[in-house]
Amino acid sequence: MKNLPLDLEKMEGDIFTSKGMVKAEFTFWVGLAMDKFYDGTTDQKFIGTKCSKCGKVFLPPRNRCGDCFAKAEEFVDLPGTATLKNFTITPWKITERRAKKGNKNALVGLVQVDGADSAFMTEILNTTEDKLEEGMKLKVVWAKRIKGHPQDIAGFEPVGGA
Amino acid sequence: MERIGIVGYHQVRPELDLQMSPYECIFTAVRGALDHAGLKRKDITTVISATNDYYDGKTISNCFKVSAGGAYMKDESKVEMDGAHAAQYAMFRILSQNHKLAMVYGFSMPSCMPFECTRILELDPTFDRPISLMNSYSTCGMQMRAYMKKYGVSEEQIAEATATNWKNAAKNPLALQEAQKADMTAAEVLKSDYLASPLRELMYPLLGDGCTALILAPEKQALKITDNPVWITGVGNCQETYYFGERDLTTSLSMEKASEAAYKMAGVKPSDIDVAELFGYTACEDIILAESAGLAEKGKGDSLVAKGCLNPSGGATSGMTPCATGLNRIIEAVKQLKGEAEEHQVSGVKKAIASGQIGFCAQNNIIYVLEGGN
Amino acid sequence: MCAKVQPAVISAGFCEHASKRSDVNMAELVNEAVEDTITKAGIEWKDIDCVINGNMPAFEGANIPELWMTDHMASKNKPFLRVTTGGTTGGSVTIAGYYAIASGMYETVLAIGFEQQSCGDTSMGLASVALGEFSIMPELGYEYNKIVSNMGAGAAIGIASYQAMSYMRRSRATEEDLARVVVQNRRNAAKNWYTHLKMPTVTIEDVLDTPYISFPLRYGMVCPATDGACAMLFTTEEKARQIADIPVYVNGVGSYSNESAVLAADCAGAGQVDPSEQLGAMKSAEVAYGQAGISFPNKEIDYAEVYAPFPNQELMWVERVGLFEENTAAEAYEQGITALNGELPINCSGGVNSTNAIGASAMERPAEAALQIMGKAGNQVPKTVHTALGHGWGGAVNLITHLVMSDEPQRKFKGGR
Amino acid sequence: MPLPDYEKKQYKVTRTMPGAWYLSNYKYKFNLSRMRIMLRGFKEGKILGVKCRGCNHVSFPPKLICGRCLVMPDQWVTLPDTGSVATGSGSPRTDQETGEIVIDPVILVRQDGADTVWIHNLPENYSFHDVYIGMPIKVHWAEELKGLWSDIEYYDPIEDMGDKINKEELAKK
Repeated sequence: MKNLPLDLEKMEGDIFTSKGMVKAEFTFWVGLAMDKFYDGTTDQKFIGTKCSKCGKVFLPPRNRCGDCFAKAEEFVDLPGTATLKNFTITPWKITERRAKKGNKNALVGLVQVDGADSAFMTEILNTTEDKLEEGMKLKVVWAKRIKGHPQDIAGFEPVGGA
Repeated sequence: MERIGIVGYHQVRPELDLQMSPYECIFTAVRGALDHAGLKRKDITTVISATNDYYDGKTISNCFKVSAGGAYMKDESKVEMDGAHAAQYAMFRILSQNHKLAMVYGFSMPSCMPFECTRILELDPTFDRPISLMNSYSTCGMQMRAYMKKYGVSEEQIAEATATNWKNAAKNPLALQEAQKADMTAAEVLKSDYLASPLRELMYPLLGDGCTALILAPEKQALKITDNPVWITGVGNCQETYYFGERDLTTSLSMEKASEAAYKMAGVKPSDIDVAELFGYTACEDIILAESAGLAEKGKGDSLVAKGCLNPSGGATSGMTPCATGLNRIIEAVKQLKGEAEEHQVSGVKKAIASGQIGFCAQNNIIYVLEGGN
Repeated sequence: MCAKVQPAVISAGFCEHASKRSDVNMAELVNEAVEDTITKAGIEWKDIDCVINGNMPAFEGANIPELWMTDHMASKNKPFLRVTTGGTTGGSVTIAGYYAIASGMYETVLAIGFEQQSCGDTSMGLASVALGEFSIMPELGYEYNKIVSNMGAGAAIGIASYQAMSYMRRSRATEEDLARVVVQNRRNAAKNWYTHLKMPTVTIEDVLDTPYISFPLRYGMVCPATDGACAMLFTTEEKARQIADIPVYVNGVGSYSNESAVLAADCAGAGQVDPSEQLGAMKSAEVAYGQAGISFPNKEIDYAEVYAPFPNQELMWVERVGLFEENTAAEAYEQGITALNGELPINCSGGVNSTNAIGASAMERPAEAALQIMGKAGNQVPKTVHTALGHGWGGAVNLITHLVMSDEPQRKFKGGR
Repeated sequence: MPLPDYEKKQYKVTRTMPGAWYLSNYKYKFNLSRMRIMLRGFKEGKILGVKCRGCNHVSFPPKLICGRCLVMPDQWVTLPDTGSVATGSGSPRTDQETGEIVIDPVILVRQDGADTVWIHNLPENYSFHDVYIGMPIKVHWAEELKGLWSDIEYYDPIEDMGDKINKEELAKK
């Protein structure tokens, strides 16, 4: 803690910069569809939802289809295999708290689970940068400690190992 | 649609660490715009601000800005998106004939906030946010990879466009000083570190503190105030889905729909457009947006940059001020139409477009068709 | 002055409000209200041209949250605006909906206000209004514990208690008068399907028995923190006639900002000396009535919904917006004029005092007013409502929204400027 | 006594995901040019307000921007050390020793000659029930003036001249 108060006469210029002091905390309800999804991840399987009109399958699930504005409340089980749609290699780790450049690269992939029409971002494990390729087949790697959290999905790795 | 005139504007030159308090900064821009148009505060009937609670670090960020924004006893509202969106709301108000002159300003101070962290707060809090893998860098990187792969565009081509942006910024007197790199080359861009491959550090814009104000007026008033107003003849706005995996990153659906609406409203064709001032985070995004707006064939957008008719001011590369960048683009387009753009003037500009965006990879785009002359 | 195109409300919908909607996430909560609105209106979601929404983002820790809610708001690939102005957010969104139609740019506009307060920390959210100011004060020699005690009374509840003191001094209203307002609201809320604090049997004594939260306001008098969402559908006069049985025309809007009360920017003196004076509200009301062609609001308005989280404010606002003579509101409440079957019913929905989902609250006021005109309100007044008022306030009691609605379109149409 | 319970609705409780907003990462910039002059005045025992040349509004503590005229006011005026209570509120706290709930008055002070108000306190243990709107008060300076906000420790209630006149008039009748 620096010495308070400030000596205005010794300050140069007119602008003084002070720091915020607090942190606000939030708890977000995930809703019934996502709750079911996390029930699934605790059992190490994927559960998505299916649009009642166009039949699109969403993973992570949501209860509405944006294209039809129809309910998507039918749950479907999905396999643990997936396709890599896009990827990037980044040393940056950005969280709610800070943006930090690490010294290790993370392989971040946009992964579409087989049978689903949506994709999500996750880490690609057990492979190297040069082996990544769009369209390659992946399979899920579950975390050691399962707790009904998105981090239950440790990441995806190439089918058949690196 | 009735034409809306842009009669005055002022941009506080962005700085990495601006020596002004937020209220002072807004005051400077608003006062400057009034002086530029030769108007008084009492002439303005409505004020629309574009600020963001998470950028300012306080709730109800417009609450204390009433005085500084000139909104005391005025019809005031806040659009929490880009400044360009606020301008659309001001247009609603003018066209409804309830209001005459409208002040629009966009403000933020990136030197006081962790901008990249506030973007994490935009994510779906039930899944994407706890993982925190989606951010400005990774999304821009994926967008660039998808675009390059689909159209066979090389990294050098993007780097060349990026270098042109930096060089253009050097000609722009209102660009961030640190962004004015007159001797930037593609090779230097390609030497910088990866943010998220293939996106490199020099491909991502610098953030600057600033505020931009714009005065809009209905046709009759605009002609009384100034001899050569610039007219907004068309506007289009569109928001596509958030779910990243369902979007085609090689193009911008929202820009396609928005520009279609704007061209229809203005009664112009994409080929009539002489200059485009588009707000893309990276040169690659600029190109994608320009292609989606119909200015170039898909995959050939980098020729626009080379020709100098896409972002002659440097675009967002010339200094990005969240909430004000869209307004800056409008002002640059206005300058081109008026022939006031000094060093970066493109000759013979009759019609221009300017755009603003929010969201990852331009999830929401807003585009204006601007025309000069009486 | 007159709008170019006459905007009309054809439908308004709500989701069920509660202190903790633990079964839905924010997007699903909003979706319930959107679904309710669209179904009631009997139109397709594709007919909506533009979506305008807002909430108070710092209360639930999500920046521009509608980005991920796009699909749930029936707004995929549509024009989209986000308008947020603190407590008045709902009202500002409603007004933006009005202008979007009045400008002639869009034909059907969906306006949405929402808040899921159980996700966040409301008191922290409110404190951050002036967090910057609080962080400089110790540097200038303001003792830290004084900031806590003085400014603790300076958040929304504090502003309300300053206002209450000032108002009670002016009008000689008593604490009992305040409690009476609370009782009327909570009992009304019990009859409305979606509200939060339903207390069909509450009495004045019950309210006066609770301890002070900040003098002269007691725990029993203040609004709850609610999860909820509200949506309204606007369209043009011609279209409204085709779609709705009784279209509700929005004839006047006003939203005039004053200097802030109690606190001001950069720790300077606050410009509103008397927070119960409310110049902004008076001007907003005057402009809105002028547009709607109303000269005697106390006679011509049949129903009013005012934004009053605290009972003293309800008494104050109804006077400031011209429904009652100055300092007579308390008497009117005592006589039952403002009750459900009274001459000028006020806040029959239960008001903000019973249900406060901040981003939605200021929208629920015009929404309820419109529903009363349509005859579809949850707690419908027995008399026929022709003209109704929806009001909202926010910020440091310096931002005001005001909407006048009627079952007839604007009488005086003076085209051109 | 608690209020009668309201009709609670029951909903299925789903999982929650944590989130946080680190306001500690934010900075806030202030322009202290006006505040500096006010505090210099405090050091000399003077109360300085700033007056806008356009609308003649005097603000104390000084503001940077006059919202009515949209200019930066720069004319300084010395204000008297008296003022009045514009409005007040009470913040309840629990007494450390007795455990009773005490209501401390918090007041909005309008310095005589100024058109703005600021939050301040009355002397310690001043009874809340004696505060009224329009109550005349006077600055209580600290023993040593340092050029800080704390130089004004609190406001002392002073004799209400209006009251006195009323009483004298009544006595005459």
